[in-house]
Amino acid sequence: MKLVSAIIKPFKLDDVRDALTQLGVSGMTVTEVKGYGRQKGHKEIYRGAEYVVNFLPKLRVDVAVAADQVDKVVAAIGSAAKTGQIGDGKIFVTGLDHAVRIRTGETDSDAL
Amino acid sequence: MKLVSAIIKPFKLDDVRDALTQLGVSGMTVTEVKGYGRQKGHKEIYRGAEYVVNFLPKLRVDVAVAADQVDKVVAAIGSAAKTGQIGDGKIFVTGLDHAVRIRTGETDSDAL
Amino acid sequence: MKLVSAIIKPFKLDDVRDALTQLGVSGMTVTEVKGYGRQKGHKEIYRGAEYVVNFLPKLRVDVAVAADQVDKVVAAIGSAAKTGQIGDGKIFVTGLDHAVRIRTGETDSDAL
Amino acid sequence: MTTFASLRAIARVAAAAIAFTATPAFAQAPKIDSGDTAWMIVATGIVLMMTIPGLALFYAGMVRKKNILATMAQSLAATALVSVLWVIIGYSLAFSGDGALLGTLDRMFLRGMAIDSISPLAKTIPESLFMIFQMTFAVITVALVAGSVADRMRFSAYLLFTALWLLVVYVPIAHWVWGGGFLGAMGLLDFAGGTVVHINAGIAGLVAALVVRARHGHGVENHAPHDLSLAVIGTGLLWVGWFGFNGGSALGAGGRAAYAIVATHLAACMGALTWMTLEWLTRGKPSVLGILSGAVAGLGTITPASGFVLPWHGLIIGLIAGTVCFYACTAFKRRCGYDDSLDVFGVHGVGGVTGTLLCGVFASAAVSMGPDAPAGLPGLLEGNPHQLLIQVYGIAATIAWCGVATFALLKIIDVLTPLRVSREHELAGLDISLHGEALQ
Amino acid sequence: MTTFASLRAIARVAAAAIAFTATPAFAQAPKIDSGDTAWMIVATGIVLMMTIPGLALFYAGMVRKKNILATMAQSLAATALVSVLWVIIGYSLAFSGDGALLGTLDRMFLRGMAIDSISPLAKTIPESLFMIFQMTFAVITVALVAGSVADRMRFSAYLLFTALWLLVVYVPIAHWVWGGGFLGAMGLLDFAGGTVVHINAGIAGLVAALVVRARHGHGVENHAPHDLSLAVIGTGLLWVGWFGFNGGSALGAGGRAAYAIVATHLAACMGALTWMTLEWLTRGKPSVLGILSGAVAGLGTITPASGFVLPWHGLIIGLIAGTVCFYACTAFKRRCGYDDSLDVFGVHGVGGVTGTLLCGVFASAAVSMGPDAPAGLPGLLEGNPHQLLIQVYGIAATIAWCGVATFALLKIIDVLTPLRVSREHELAGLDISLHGEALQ
Amino acid sequence: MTTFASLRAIARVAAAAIAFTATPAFAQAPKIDSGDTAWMIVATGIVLMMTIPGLALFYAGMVRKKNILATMAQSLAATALVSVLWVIIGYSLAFSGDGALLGTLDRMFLRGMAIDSISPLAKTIPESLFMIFQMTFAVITVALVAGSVADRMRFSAYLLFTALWLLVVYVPIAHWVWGGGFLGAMGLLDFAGGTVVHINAGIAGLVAALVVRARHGHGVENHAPHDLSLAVIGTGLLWVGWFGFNGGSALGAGGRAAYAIVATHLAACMGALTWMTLEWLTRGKPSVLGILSGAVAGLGTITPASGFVLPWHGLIIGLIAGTVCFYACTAFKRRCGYDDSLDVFGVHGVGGVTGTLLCGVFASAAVSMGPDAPAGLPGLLEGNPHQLLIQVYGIAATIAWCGVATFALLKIIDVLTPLRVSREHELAGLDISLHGEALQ
Ligand SMILES: Nc1ncnc2c1ncn2[C@@H]1O[C@H](COP(=O)(O)OP(=O)(O)O)[C@@H](O)[C@H]1O
Ligand SMILES: Nc1ncnc2c1ncn2[C@@H]1O[C@H](COP(=O)(O)OP(=O)(O)O)[C@@H](O)[C@H]1O
Ligand SMILES: Nc1ncnc2c1ncn2[C@@H]1O[C@H](COP(=O)(O)OP(=O)(O)O)[C@@H](O)[C@H]1O
Repeated sequence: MKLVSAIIKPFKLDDVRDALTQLGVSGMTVTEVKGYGRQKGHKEIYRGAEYVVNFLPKLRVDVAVAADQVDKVVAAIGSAAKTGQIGDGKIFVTGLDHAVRIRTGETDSDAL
Repeated sequence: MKLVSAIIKPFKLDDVRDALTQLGVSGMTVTEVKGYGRQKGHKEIYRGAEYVVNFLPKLRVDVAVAADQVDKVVAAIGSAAKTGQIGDGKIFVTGLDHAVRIRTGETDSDAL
Repeated sequence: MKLVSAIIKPFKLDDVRDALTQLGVSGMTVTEVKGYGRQKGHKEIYRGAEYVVNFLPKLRVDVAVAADQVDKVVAAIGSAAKTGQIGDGKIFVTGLDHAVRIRTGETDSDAL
Repeated sequence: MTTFASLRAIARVAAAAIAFTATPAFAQAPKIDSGDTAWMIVATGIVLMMTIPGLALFYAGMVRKKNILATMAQSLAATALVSVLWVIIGYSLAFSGDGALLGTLDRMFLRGMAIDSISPLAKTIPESLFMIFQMTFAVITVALVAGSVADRMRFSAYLLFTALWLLVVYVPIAHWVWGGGFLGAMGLLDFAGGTVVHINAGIAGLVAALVVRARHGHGVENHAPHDLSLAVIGTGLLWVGWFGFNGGSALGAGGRAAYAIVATHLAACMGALTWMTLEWLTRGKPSVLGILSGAVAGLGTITPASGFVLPWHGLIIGLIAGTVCFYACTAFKRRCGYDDSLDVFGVHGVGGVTGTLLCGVFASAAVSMGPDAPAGLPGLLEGNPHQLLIQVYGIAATIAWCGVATFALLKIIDVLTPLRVSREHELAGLDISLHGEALQ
Repeated sequence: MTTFASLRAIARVAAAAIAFTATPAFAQAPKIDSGDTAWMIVATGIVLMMTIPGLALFYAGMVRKKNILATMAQSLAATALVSVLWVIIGYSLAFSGDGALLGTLDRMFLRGMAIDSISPLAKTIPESLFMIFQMTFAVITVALVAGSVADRMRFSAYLLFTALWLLVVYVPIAHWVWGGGFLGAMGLLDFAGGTVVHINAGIAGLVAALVVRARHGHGVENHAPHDLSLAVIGTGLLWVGWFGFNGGSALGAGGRAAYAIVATHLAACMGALTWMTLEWLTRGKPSVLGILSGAVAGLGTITPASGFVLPWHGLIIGLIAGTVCFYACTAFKRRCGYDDSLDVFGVHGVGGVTGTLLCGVFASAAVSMGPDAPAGLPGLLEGNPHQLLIQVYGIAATIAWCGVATFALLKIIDVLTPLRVSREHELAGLDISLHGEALQ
Repeated sequence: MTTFASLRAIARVAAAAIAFTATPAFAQAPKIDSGDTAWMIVATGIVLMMTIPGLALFYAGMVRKKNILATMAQSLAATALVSVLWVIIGYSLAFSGDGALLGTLDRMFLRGMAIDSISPLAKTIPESLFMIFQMTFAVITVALVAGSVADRMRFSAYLLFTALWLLVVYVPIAHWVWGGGFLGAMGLLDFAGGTVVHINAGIAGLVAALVVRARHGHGVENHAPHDLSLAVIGTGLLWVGWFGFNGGSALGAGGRAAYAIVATHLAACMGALTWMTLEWLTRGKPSVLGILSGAVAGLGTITPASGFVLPWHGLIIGLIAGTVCFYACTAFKRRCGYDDSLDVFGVHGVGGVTGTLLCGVFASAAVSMGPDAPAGLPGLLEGNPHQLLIQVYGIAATIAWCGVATFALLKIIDVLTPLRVSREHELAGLDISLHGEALQ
């Protein structure tokens, strides 16, 4: 199994969720994060002080999937979250040794 | 070492923490997240508009543990977080290559 | 590639970011978390009730880096986040199978 | 629908009432009274407080996090813009001269309003005070409309709409009812704004919601409020401010103001309890939002009647208000499917109509008896069915003009500048996209 | 404990004071004064503001995120329910007729309260205004109680308790002290509610906290407030509203109202400074919560004395209030171990007792001198130890009846419907489990 | 710069105005009027509301999350501390006796202020009311200063500064202008505090910002507000409270209070619209913070003129205020580089100077005509250039004393206890490090 973690623009969440449910991915976990990257926030002038907002609001979407599904999932997220503008975010894939559904105790792919 | 990440119902945090301290696990990191899954939120009627709340508040509990402790930890979280009702959450286990305690620079199991 | 996740004291964020940009690390993702550990919060007396605040505000900084950069990055974060007092936090390193830049579809090290 | 002709008769019958609504003291010689002035200054202040921060909080507390500041910006900007236009020309057109349809330009820029001037419409306070008291009514009426198109209207289009709507819709109707125009002359009973304020805002809100169309994700996505505690603060301030709104409409500090305030408070309480109960029964849980909505429904509905009915009538009117508005905002609205985001129509439009009618039913001569209405102004229950007819006519006239004019204005503005933000901006939130700010 | 008999004497001695407390103008002929009316209308409005949104914010700002809306719902519902019951029967039982223990039913549904009626208890304002002014006192007293059982009481049980407690506890005691009952007749000095409001709410709160028992995790888990800024807003509005509470109890706009307001403000200030200092010394840091608690302690404590003492006495009373209440809410409460969540007893109960006693100590004849009390009403320092005895008796009577009746009511309600939510609901939070809403 | 000598002449010319500013009713016999008293009680209450919770919210809404409670703590503590010092000695030094530079000690601890005492400075209300009304002015002026050093000043140093600054800076200047001192005697026109309140706070703020130095990360890190909605609530309450501030400065409920309120409201509206427009043009988007800043700029600027000019002058003064303060807070401040966190100088200092000058320009005799100024007090436009000279002198005197004394006080305090928190505490946030609390 793999854990797919995508950092996306907040307003793209609905599109990503729809794309994943299309694939029959039944669950995901979303975290509010702040992102620092190439995308430099708008130059702000607040109360006369000029600065760059460089931590921008993003959402992190974690999806645990069976190994054979990873490519489909990554592709789906990639296209759903894309605007083509800088700051669209990243998708990270890491190995997932083990998964458990707390309610039933089912493990691994049955747990997803 | 392994990193155990559990997605649990918020009001179960105290129970989970107690279970872990029982095992002598000295630390954990908790994140507020929103979960999407089989558990469909209550059908809401807000201002006459009907919709389903499908992102529900959950907590993500991250615990780094020595490899030999993983099973005990997973079992402990599993039983502490369990209500038997849908939406109890998941436990994910991933490999942890390396850990450092910033204060001392101690590494790996000494860092936990 | 590796994913470096550091749990740090909130007011150390600027220092850590500066240290990373020094190394030419162009991006990171930050999450507000609550940490439980050896550092026991101040003994609070709220409205006459005495208790220990044991979940303390921390920040989690996630940085995806090429394998060969890991040690530099870990060292940089370690020194930037250090106050020498208990509660400075941890640095966790996990394997990263795959990374994608959503905007361009570039993968792996090109995506960072 | 009664014809204008047939109403001539009624007008004569109700002659005694001419100009009454706004002048409790026709006979007495105009003289500034420090007590009345003290109360009216405060009433003016707390009615202003109803809009900023009251309404700003009430509305902002019902939207999502990303639109909170933009919602507040609408109330703030409306307050500033309407006030300025009011002194330039609004007050003059609404409250100087007694043309049937519109006032005069005599008071443009407050011309001729000396420090001791007294308006024939308020005989015991300075005219400048009467002018700013009425200003606060114009401000909140305009600000109320925005709730129906929350989360999607462009700020520039909103400002344009605000200015035009004030002058084309609010000012004339205020003159018709309170400024010496034909509805007042006809004997329409509207103490503090069932027609001028609530029906007006409610109808304009409905039209705007239909013209601007529904929010993205309406009825599918979760549009639940981010921080209802803001709406609780707002409702509290609206509630207290309403004492100035209805009690202040007595234009002095005496028994009638006290009566109006008691009736107002009781209607708010019964409205809240009623909505709470109905929601408890139908939804299983009484929401705070429901309690707030019920209170505001009661307050809006009692408004036109507050100074004409007996205090305890407030209990009945509040009960009816809570029931009618509850169904208007839930079952009815769901059936129709329009997206009146914050229920301006369901609460103020429906409540305004209900209250204006109930005023014609419950009006009690004893309350309005005075120099100008020696016999007082009775309603249906006291054997004056004509009154109900007049009320219906007043409601119809208001709905007709407000509906048509609001629609026309929005269509015109839409040609000049889009009414609605882009889908991307709507999703990203109005705070950041329109104002470059956001709650952290 | 003094016996009733022995008190007869005192009663005679203090005869001059009979009915005084509530009637600054017995002699003068009843006539509505526009200035007094203006002030009393506003006082009524700002005392209402003390509860909504004032108290709603003050309390909600001290609870955890998951209980914020439920806490506000209690203040809102109490306001609506108490107000309705007040006009139906509460006012009549409390303020019509002068039975020793209870009033009459003459004013049920405000029967016979004409637009120009004047109560013998307030000779210069409309009776309907006096009625609603007193209503706002009933509202906040009932709403105060909820703070001691915050985070765990069921909403339905709370509503039931609210209705019963108003009629069984508040109404009789209000009559005893202000409505012509035996405590007022005896000469008890309670200007704005040391016994009727604060001791009453404080004792009821303590009893409720004991009956409902402690919150899960009390004294172990972190129950720190989620957003204290709400409590700051609430305290600000309570503070300003208290000018209407104490100043309004002069029932007119004159020197006595001004005196009461100055004393009130000074007590609040000294209370805040004292609590801040003590916390700084004992805890190492002065918390905002401490400053707020001290201010409210000062305000509650000065309440009964505000219209009987000299303004600068407010400094002393505030100092004592801050000290006594600080220890009551910390060391003392910790020793006893009861879970009075928001310190209704520690602040209002202890403060009310303290203030009612200090009123008997500092009462200055010069302040209360008037047609009905030609000699004024002196306290201990002016050589009238009897007064202190009367104060003690009034406190005892209030505590006794409030304690017993509150306990009985809660036990009865608990049979009808559980007072407390399930452990699961308590952990999940009252907002979502009772009202189906939550702050996002 | 005009010399004192040359000003003697002017003083004579402007003799008619002596003591006028604060006494609209010199001739008439002192008698408490219930209407005037009602209004002044309320004015006092809403001016207090300007500070708590108004200013506390306005300021807290502009800081980062970690400093919200500490910012509120400053307003709360200043209110308590200043009020106590005011009754002990402040009022006496400012408003008793007519020494050129300072008053007397006659009223220490309110000595001799009976329940029916009337001050020669306010002939129709109780002196105790005049005393507390003036107290609320001292409170907010002191509280305003803190905004310039937000996010970095130590609480203990702040308290020390508050106490000393009140006595050394505020009290004398209040006496000079309103208490019978040399500026009032000279005929300076300052209705509600252009010099005493706004210039004073603004200059003190600037000096403090320079002495305490910039925040860590100033101009580099993102210091954007955490929750601007708090600032919206605060501004709404400030706005409404300002009716009491300026309208209350008429010391009675009549035409002049109404005039002052209208002018005040219009200036706020034009200030808001102007700032909004300029920001829209220069930054591309109109921020809510900008609308709020513009409104407050208009309110501060009209303050000295509000009771001397015609209502519609408020439009012009607001327009100028919005423009001048906008540039003062943006381009000018950026060029200078000082870190006046919440623009106390840019808004209040600059606005105060502008308004005090404009008062000399627009003053209209008709508004101030009265027993004490039969001819009224004309300004430049009505052919009295001398007035402008006097205004300049008053501004200069205020800036000079406030600047020097504030600098000296801060330097002295810094010796006793550091003015500024440690870098670590500043980064961690003042809430947790100074008060041991934080928003969750
Ligand atoms: N090396 C990294 N490690 C972790 N997160 C990163 C990294 N680089 C970028 N991110 C996340 O991806 C987001 C977008 O990256 P950015 O460079 O701004 O634009 P783009 O995705 O177009 O390259 C950032 O806001 C940050 O949250
Ligand atoms: N595939 C997944 N990847 C990541 N998180 C998941 C996944 N599936 C479920 N979750 C998380 O687990 C929570 C509970 O899952 P859900 O299907 O609702 O109930 P259950 O745990 O009983 O199966 C979800 O709210 C979500 O946070
Ligand atoms: N086993 C663990 N797994 C995950 N996070 C941990 C673990 N132990 C500690 N942490 C995180 O590290 C933070 C600091 O740890 P703590 O033991 O308090 O001090 P120190 O870092 O000096 O050892 C904790 O607040 C928690 O967020």
